[in-house]
Amino acid sequence: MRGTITIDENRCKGCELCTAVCPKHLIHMSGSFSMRGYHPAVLQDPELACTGCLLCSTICPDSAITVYREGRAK
Amino acid sequence: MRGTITIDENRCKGCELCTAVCPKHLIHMSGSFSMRGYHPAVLQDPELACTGCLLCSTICPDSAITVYREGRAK
Amino acid sequence: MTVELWKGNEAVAEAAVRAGLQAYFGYPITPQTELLEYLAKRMAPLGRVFLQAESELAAINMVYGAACTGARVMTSSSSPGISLMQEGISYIAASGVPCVLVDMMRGGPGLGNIAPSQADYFQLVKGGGHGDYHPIVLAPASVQEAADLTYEAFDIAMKYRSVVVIAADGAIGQMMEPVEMPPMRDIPAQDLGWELTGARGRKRRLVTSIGLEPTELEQINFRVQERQALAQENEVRYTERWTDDADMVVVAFGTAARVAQSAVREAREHGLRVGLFRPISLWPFPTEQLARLSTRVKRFLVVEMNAGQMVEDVRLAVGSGADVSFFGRMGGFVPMPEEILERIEALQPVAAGS
Amino acid sequence: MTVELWKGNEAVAEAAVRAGLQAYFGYPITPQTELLEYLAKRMAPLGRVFLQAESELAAINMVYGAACTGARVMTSSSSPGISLMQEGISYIAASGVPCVLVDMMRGGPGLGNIAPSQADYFQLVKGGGHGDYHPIVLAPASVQEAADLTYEAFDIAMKYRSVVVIAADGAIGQMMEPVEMPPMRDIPAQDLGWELTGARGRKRRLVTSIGLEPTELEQINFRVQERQALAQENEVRYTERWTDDADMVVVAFGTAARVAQSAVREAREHGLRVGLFRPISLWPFPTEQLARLSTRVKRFLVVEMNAGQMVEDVRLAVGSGADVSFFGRMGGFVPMPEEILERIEALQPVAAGS
Amino acid sequence: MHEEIIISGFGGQGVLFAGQLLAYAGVADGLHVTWIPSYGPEMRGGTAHCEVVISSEEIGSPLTAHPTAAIILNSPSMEKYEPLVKAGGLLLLDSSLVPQGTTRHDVREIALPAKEIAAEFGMPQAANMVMVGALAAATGIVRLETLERVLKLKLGERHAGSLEANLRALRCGAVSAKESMPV
Amino acid sequence: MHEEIIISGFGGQGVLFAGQLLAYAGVADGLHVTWIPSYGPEMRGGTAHCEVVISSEEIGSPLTAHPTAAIILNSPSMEKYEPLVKAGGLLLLDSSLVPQGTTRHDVREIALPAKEIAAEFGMPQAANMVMVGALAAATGIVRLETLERVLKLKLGERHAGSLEANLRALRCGAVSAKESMPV
Amino acid sequence: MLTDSMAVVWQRPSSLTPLQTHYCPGCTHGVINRLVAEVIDELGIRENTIGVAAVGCSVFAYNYFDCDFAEAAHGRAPAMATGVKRVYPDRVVFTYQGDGDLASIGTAEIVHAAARGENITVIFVNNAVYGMTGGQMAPTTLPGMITTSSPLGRDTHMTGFPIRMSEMLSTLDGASYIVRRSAHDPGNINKTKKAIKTAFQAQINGLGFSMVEVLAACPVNWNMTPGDALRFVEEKMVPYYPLGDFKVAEAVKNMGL
Amino acid sequence: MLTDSMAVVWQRPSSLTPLQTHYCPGCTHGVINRLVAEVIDELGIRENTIGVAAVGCSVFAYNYFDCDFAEAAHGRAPAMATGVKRVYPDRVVFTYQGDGDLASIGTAEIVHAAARGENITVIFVNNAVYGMTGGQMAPTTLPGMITTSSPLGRDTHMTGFPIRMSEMLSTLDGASYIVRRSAHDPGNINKTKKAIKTAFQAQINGLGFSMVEVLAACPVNWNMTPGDALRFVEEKMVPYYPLGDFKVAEAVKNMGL
Ligand SMILES: Cc1ncc(C[n+]2csc(CCOP(=O)(O)OP(=O)(O)O)c2C)c(N)n1
Ligand SMILES: Cc1ncc(C[n+]2csc(CCOP(=O)(O)OP(=O)(O)O)c2C)c(N)n1
Ligand code: SF4
Ligand code: SF4
Ligand code: SF4
Ligand code: SF4
Repeated sequence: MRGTITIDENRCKGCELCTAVCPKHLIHMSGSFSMRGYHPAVLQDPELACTGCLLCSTICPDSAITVYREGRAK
Repeated sequence: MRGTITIDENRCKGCELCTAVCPKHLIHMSGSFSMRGYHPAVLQDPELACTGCLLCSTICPDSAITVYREGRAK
Repeated sequence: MTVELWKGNEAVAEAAVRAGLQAYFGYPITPQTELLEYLAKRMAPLGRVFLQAESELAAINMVYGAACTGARVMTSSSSPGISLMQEGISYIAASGVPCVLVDMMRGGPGLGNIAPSQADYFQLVKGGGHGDYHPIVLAPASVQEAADLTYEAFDIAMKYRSVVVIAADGAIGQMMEPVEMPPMRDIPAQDLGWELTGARGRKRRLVTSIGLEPTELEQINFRVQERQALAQENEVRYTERWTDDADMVVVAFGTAARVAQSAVREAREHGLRVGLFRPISLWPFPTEQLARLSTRVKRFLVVEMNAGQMVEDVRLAVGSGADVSFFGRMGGFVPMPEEILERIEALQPVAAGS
Repeated sequence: MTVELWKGNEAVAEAAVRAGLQAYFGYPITPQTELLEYLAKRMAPLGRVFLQAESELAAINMVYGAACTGARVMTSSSSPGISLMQEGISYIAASGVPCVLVDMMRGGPGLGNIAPSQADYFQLVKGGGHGDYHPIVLAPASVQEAADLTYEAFDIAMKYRSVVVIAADGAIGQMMEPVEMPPMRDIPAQDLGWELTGARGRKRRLVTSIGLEPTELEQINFRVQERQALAQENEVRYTERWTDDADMVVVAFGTAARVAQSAVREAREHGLRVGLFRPISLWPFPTEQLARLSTRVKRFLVVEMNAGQMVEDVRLAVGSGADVSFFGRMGGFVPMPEEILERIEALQPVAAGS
Repeated sequence: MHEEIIISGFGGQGVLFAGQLLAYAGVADGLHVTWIPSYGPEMRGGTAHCEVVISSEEIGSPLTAHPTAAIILNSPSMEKYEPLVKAGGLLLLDSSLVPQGTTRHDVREIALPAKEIAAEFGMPQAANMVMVGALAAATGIVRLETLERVLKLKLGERHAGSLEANLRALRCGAVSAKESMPV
Repeated sequence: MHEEIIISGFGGQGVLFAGQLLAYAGVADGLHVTWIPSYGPEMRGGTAHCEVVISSEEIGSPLTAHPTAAIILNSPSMEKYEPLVKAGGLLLLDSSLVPQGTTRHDVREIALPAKEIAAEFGMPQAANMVMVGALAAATGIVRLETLERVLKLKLGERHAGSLEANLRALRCGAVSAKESMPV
Repeated sequence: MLTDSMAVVWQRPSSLTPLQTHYCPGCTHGVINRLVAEVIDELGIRENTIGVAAVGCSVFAYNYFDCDFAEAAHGRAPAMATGVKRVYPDRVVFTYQGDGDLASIGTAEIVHAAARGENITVIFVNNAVYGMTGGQMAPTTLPGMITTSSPLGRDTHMTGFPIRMSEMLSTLDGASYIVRRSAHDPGNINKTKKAIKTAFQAQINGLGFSMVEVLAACPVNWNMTPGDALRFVEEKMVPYYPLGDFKVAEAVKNMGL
Repeated sequence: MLTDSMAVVWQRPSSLTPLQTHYCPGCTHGVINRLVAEVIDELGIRENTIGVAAVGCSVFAYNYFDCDFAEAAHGRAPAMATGVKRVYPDRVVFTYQGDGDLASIGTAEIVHAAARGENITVIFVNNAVYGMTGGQMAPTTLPGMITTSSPLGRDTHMTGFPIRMSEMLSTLDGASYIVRRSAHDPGNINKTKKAIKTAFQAQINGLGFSMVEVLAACPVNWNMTPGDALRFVEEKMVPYYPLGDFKVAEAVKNMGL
C-alpha cells in the first residue's frame, strides 16, 4: 500500500519519537529551527516507501502528523 | 476449679453482656439504680459454681469485673 | 400560613428545599448534623440530590462541581469542617459559581467543643482562604430568620455568582422556635450563559480559576471585585432598635444579639438610653449605617461570642471619634443578659431622664 | 562572614537548618518548591527528618505531631496549600505547640497563578481557620531578612508556644540576593514541661485542643490569649524611613515595601516629604507605632499586592483622624515604582521646601 | 410572663418530649418560646436534658444559667440543678426517683411521686406528663387546656393508644401541684 | 548606577547562569543585586529568561517592566522584549540567532554573532558569555575583571575544562561591544 | 465467694487510668481500649509509648490510657503519628481510630502511612457507623443498613459499597501486618488481643506499618441491645468483613509470636 | 508524496481544539489527550461530555478539548466530577489526572468515588513524578529513582513503596472497570485507546466507576530524551506496574466491545 504523511511544522516539537517508530526510517529532523524554537521532523521519502502505517501518527504527542493512503477514503 | 468475681458497681453500665456469656448463668442485673443511673450486674452464686473462667471479664467493656481463683496467685 | 416549631438545623434544610435546592453534599458534624440528616430523608423522594461526602473537603468540591452546572447547591458544616473547605471556597469564589454554605459555629480553636460560638467571623467574613474574595455572609438571630435568609440565599448567590454563607451557631442549629415556613418554589430552568451542560449546539464553556498571566488573573479579580461592589451596594442588612434616642448602642449579631436585646431591654427599663444595632449581613458589613449612627452616638459596646472579631469592623465603621468597647465570651459560652447589662451600666451612667 | 547569593527559598531553608530545624514536612507547590527540594538534600546527611507528605493537609498534621514532641519543626507552602492547612493550624494554635510555617504567597483566589502576591494577609493574620487565634506573622522584604526572620522564628515559636508564619511571596522565594547566613546553632535538649516523649518516670502528658465544657475551653482560650498578649508586647517589628519630617507616609510590607521604597526615594528626590513605614510583624501589628505617627502625619498611602487587606489594620491604627488611601495590584502583579509614585504625587502636593 | 425551665433526667424518661410539649403549648397560647436540648456526645452519659423558655417578650438566650423552674427526674440532675434554680424559683421533683428534698429555703419545692402516680394509670412512662401538668399549674405559664389540646395533636396520630393515660397524667399532675401549693 | 537587565532565550542557552554571573559580579563590585528567573510551568514552552537588577541603591522590585538592558538570544524573545526596553536602553542581540534588528530609534542596539564567536573557541554554548562580556563593556555596570574572577570561582571546581573558552568568550564579547559602540 | 485462698487472675490493666469511660453501655470501644492497655502492660512499654487519639467516640481514649497522648484532627491521626514517630523512632506510637475517621475523611492519611511503611501501629475500630455524631452512614455501613443519613437503608446504587480497608491496604507493599479481628465474643476478643500484641511487637522490631481492624458494635446507634449488637457483628458484619490475616510480612511471621 | 488519489486515513480528532499544547516535547500527555479526543469523536459524545481537569501538567487540557470543562482543585477532580454527574446523570463526565494529583493529595477522593461506584470515567496518567512542579517524588516513583525531592534516589526505607492504584482500587466493590495500559509504543497506545473507549462506554451504559491508568513518560523531569523515556516506561515501569485488567465487572464484559 502506498501512503504518505504531512507534518505540521508549527505543531511539531522535535521530540523525534516518530523517527524511531517509522519502520522505513523515513522521518528525519530538520537542521533549522521552527518559529517555536524546535527542530521539526520532516518526511524524506524519495522512493515513496511510506505505507501510511499510522505508527508515526500514533506515537506523535502533538497530533502533528496527518496520514494519507492511496485510494482509501476515510 | 473454684473461682469468683467482684463487680465494681460504679463502673458497671448494666449492658448485660456478662450475663449472656457466663456458662453457669451466675450474673444477674440488679433491680435498683446505681448512682450513675444504671442497673448494675451482680454475681448470684449461692452454690459457688463460678470457675473463674474469665469469660465475663473478657467481654466486659468497662473492666468492671475482677476475677479470682482458688490457690492460683497471678 | 401555619406556625410550627422547627429545630434550626431542620428549618434551614427545609427552607433550602423550598427555595429549590437541587443538590446537597455534606458531612456529619455536631451541632450541624440534623441538617444533613433531614435532607437525607427529604431530598430523595423529591428526586433531588443528597450525598454524604467522604469529608468536608470532598463536600465543598462536590458543591463546586454541581455549582458549575448552574444548579442550586448547598453544603453545611461547623467550624473545623469550614476550615477544611477554605481552599474550595477560594476556588469557587474565583470561578464565580454560586453556592450556599451553612456554618453552625461551635467552640474553637481546634477540636474545641460543640457549644455555640461566633469565632468563625474572621474566617467567614475576611475570607479564610487564599486570595482576595469575600463571601456574602448572613447571620440570623432566630430560627425564623435562619429559614428566611436561607430561602433568599440561593437567589443572592445566583445574582452575584458568589458563595453565600449562613453564619449561625450551635444554639440556632439546635433550638426549636416557631417558624412560618416560606412556600415551596418552582425553579424554572434558565440559561445563565456560563453553566456547564455539555456543549450542545453552542461553543464550549469553561469554569476555571486560573489566570496564568497576571493580566488574566487581574481580570478574574476585577470581576470578583465588581460583583462584590454590587453586593455592597445592595445587600447590606441590619436591624436597629431603640437607637433613635440612644446615647449608647450595643452592636451584636446572631445569638449574641438576642441576648444583647434582653440586656438592652432591661437597661431601658432601668431608664438607660441604650439602643441595639444588629448587623444581619456580616459581609457586606453595614459600615455606612453604623458610621451614620456614630455621628450621633459616641459610645458603642460590641458583644460577641468570641475574643473580639466583628469589633474591628465596627471600629472601622464608626472611626476613632466614638468609643468602642468590647465584651465577649469564648469557649462556647453564650453570654448572659446580666453580664451584658453590667457592661452597659458600667459604660452608660446617663439615665434617660437626666 | 561571607556574603553569598542565595535564592529566597533556599536561604529560608538553610536558615532554618542553622536555627536547629529538626523535622520538615512539606508538599511541592510553586513558587515554594525549591525550599522543599533544598531540604530534601540537606536534612538527611545531618540525621534530621525530611519527609514529603501526601498533601499539605497531611504535612500540617505531621508538623502538629512532631511539634507535640517539642521538636523544632517547619512546613512550607504557597497560598492554596496554606488554605488546606487551616484546620491544622487552628488545632496547633489551640494546643499551644510551636511550629514555623512558610507561605510563599502566589496569585489567587483559586488556582490563580504562581506570580508573587500578598493576598493571604487576611488568612494568615486574622486566622484563616476557625476559632480565636492569631499566628505570629513575620513578613520579610528581602532574602536576607527572610533568612534572619526564619532563623529567629523557632525561638519565637517556642517562647509563645505559637505558630510563627514567614509570610513572603513568589518574588522573595524565587529571587537571589546577597545573604550573610547566620551561624549553625546547636540546640541543647531541654525539658519544656509539656512535650510528649513517653511518660518515663513522670506523669503522663496530653496534647489536645478539646475542652468539652465551655469552662474548660474558655481556659484554653485564655491561655491562647495570654500568650498572644505577651507577643503583642514583645514582638512588634517594623522599620521607618524618612518619616521624621514626613507629612505623608506610605505603609507597605514585604515585596510591596521594597517597591514602595524606590517610589518614596524618588518622591524625596522630587522634593516631596514622604516617608515609608514597613510593618515586619503583621501580627502583632505595629498599631501603636502607627498611631503615634498619625498624631503628626495625616496622610497615609497603603500599598499592597492585593485588593486591600492590611489597609484595614492601618485604618484601625491611625483612626479616622488621618486620611488613608490604598493602592493595590491583584493577580500576581508586583506594582511598579512609577505607579506608586503617581499615587504619592496625586495625594501629596506639598513640596519639602514649601 | 417569663419562665426559663430546665427538664433533666435519664434518657428514656421523655425529657425532650416534655419540653417540646411545653413549647408547643406556649406557641398555642401566643407566647414566645424556645426549646433547646442537650446535644452531641453529652448524650453519652445516659442523661438527657432540655431547656425551655416561654415568655411574653422576645426571648434572648435559649440557654439559661439560672432557671426559674426545674423539673428534676433523677438524683444526678438534682445535684446539678438544685443550686442553679433562681431564688424564688420552682423545683419540681419526681419523689419516686429523687428521694432527697432541697435544702434551699429560697425556692419553692413541689415533690410528687410522679412515676407512681403515672403507674396508677398503668403507664409509668407518663411520669413526665405528671410533671408537665404540675409545672403548668404551679407557674401558670401555659394553660392546662392548651397542653391537653397540644398533646392530643402530637400524640394523636401515632400514639392514640397512650393518649388517655397521658392526658390523665397531665391533669393529675396539675391537681397534685395545686394541692401541694401553699394557698 | 542602576541597570535592570533581562536575559531571554531558549532553555539550554545558559540564560540563567549568565544572569547569575552578572549578579555575582555586582556583589563583588559592592553593588546591590537581585536575580530572578522565570519559574514554574512557564518553563514548559521551552523558553527561559531571568531578570537581574544591579544598582548602587537598595533595589525595589526585582522585576522590571521596562529593562534598561536586554540580552536577546532568540526571535520570540526579541518580539516580546524589544518593545519593552526603556528609551535610551540597550538591546544586545545574538545576531546568529536573531536575524531581525530593532526598528526602534530610541534604544542602543548591539548585535553580535555571539554563537559564531563562541564557536570559534570550539564552544558555541559560551555565546551567553560573549553577551555578558558585551553587556558589561557597554554599560559599565560591572567590571570585566570582576566577571572573570567570579567566573573562575563559579566554574572553577567542576567545569575547569571549559573555563578558558568561557573567559575568552567574555573578553571577546567585551571587545566586540566596545568596537560596535559609537565612540 | 471471695475467700483468703483465692488470688486475682484478672483485673483492670495498670495502663488504664482509673477514670470511668464515657462510652455507652455495651460499647466495644471499652473492650478494645482495655486490650490495648493489656498489651502495653504485657510488653512493658507504657513509659515508652505515645498514643494518638482520633476524633470519634474514642476521642477521650487519651484520658483512659496512662501514657503520653496527643489528640489528632478528624482523620489525621496517621499523619500526626508520623510526625511523632519520625522525631522519636524508638518510641512506640499508635493511633486508635474509628471507621468514619480512618475509612472516610482520613483515607489519604491511612493509605499513605501504610504505603510509606510508617513504623506505627493502627487500631482500627470498625463499627459500621459514625458513633460520635449520632449514627450516620460510614463508608463501612453494610448495604441496606439503616442509619440516620441512610434512613431507608444504605442504597448501594446511590452510595456505593462498603470499603474493606484491610483488604485495600494490604495491596500496599509498605504494609507489614494487616489483619481483621472481631470483638463479638470472648474467643474473638482474645484473638484480637493477640493480634494487637503482634502489631505492637512488629513495630518494636522496626518492621513497618501494622494495623488491626476490629469489628465492633455501636448498640446505641444501631438501636439494639448490646447483646443483639454483638450478634449483629457476628451474623452480619463478619460475613461482609471476613476475619483473617491480609498481610503478614515474612519478618512478622518470623517474630514467632 | 501526497497525490490526488490519496485520502486522509488519520488526522487530528475534531474534539481537539486547534490550540498548540504547552506540554514538553515528547510528553505522553499529548498522546493521551488525543486518545480521549478520538474516543469522544468515535462515540459521538462531544456535545454531551463535561470534562474535569486536574492540577498538574494537564491542567490546561481544558483548552485542548472542544467540550465543556471545569478545572478542579489539586486532587479533588473526582469530587468535582461527582458534583457534576449527580446533577446531570445523563452527561458523560470524566476526569484527567496525574499521579501526584490522584495518588497523593487526591487519594481520599479517588478511593471514595470508586467505592461509591460513581458513574464517571477517570483517565489516570502515571508518569511516576510530579511534572508540573518540576519533578518531585510521587507516590508512584519507582524505588531508587532520582527526583528533585529524592536526590539520592527513592529510599524505600524512609519513603515507602510505590502505590499501585489500579490494584488498590480494584479491591473496591463499587469499581466496575479498572485497567492499566501504557503509552510507550504504538501498539500499547492503541490498546490504551481501546480501554479508554470501553471505560467511556461503561459510563454511558451506567455501569459505574471506570478508570484507565496509563503509564507515561515525563522526559523533562526524568532528564531523558523522549525516546529514552519511553524505553524507561517499557523497561522499568511496566515490570513494577503490570499492564492488565484489574477489575472488569460482568456487565462491562457483557458490553461486548
Ligand atoms: C473536620 C471534622 N469533621 C467532622 C467532625 C465531626 N465528627 C466527630 S467524630 C465523627 C465520626 C466518628 O465516627 P467514627 O470515626 O466511625 O468513630 P466512632 O464514633 O464510631 O467510634 C465526626 C464526623 C469533626 N470533629 N471534625
Ligand atoms: C493544593 C495544592 N498543592 C500543590 C499544588 C502544586 N502542584 C501543582 S501540580 C502538582 C503535581 C502535579 O503532578 P501530577 O499530578 O503527577 O501531574 P503531572 O504534572 O506529572 O502530569 C502540584 C503538587 C497545587 N496547585 N495545589
Ligand atoms: S506512516 Fe508509517 S511508514 Fe509512513 S512515515 Fe509514518 S511510520 Fe513511516
Ligand atoms: S512525533 Fe510529532 S512532535 Fe515528535 S518529532 Fe515527530 S512530528 Fe514532531
Ligand atoms: S455511640 Fe456507639 S461507638 Fe459511641 S460510645 Fe456509644 S455505643 Fe460506643
Ligand atoms: S513536565 Fe513532564 S509531564 Fe509535564 S509537560 Fe513536561 S514532560 Fe509532560
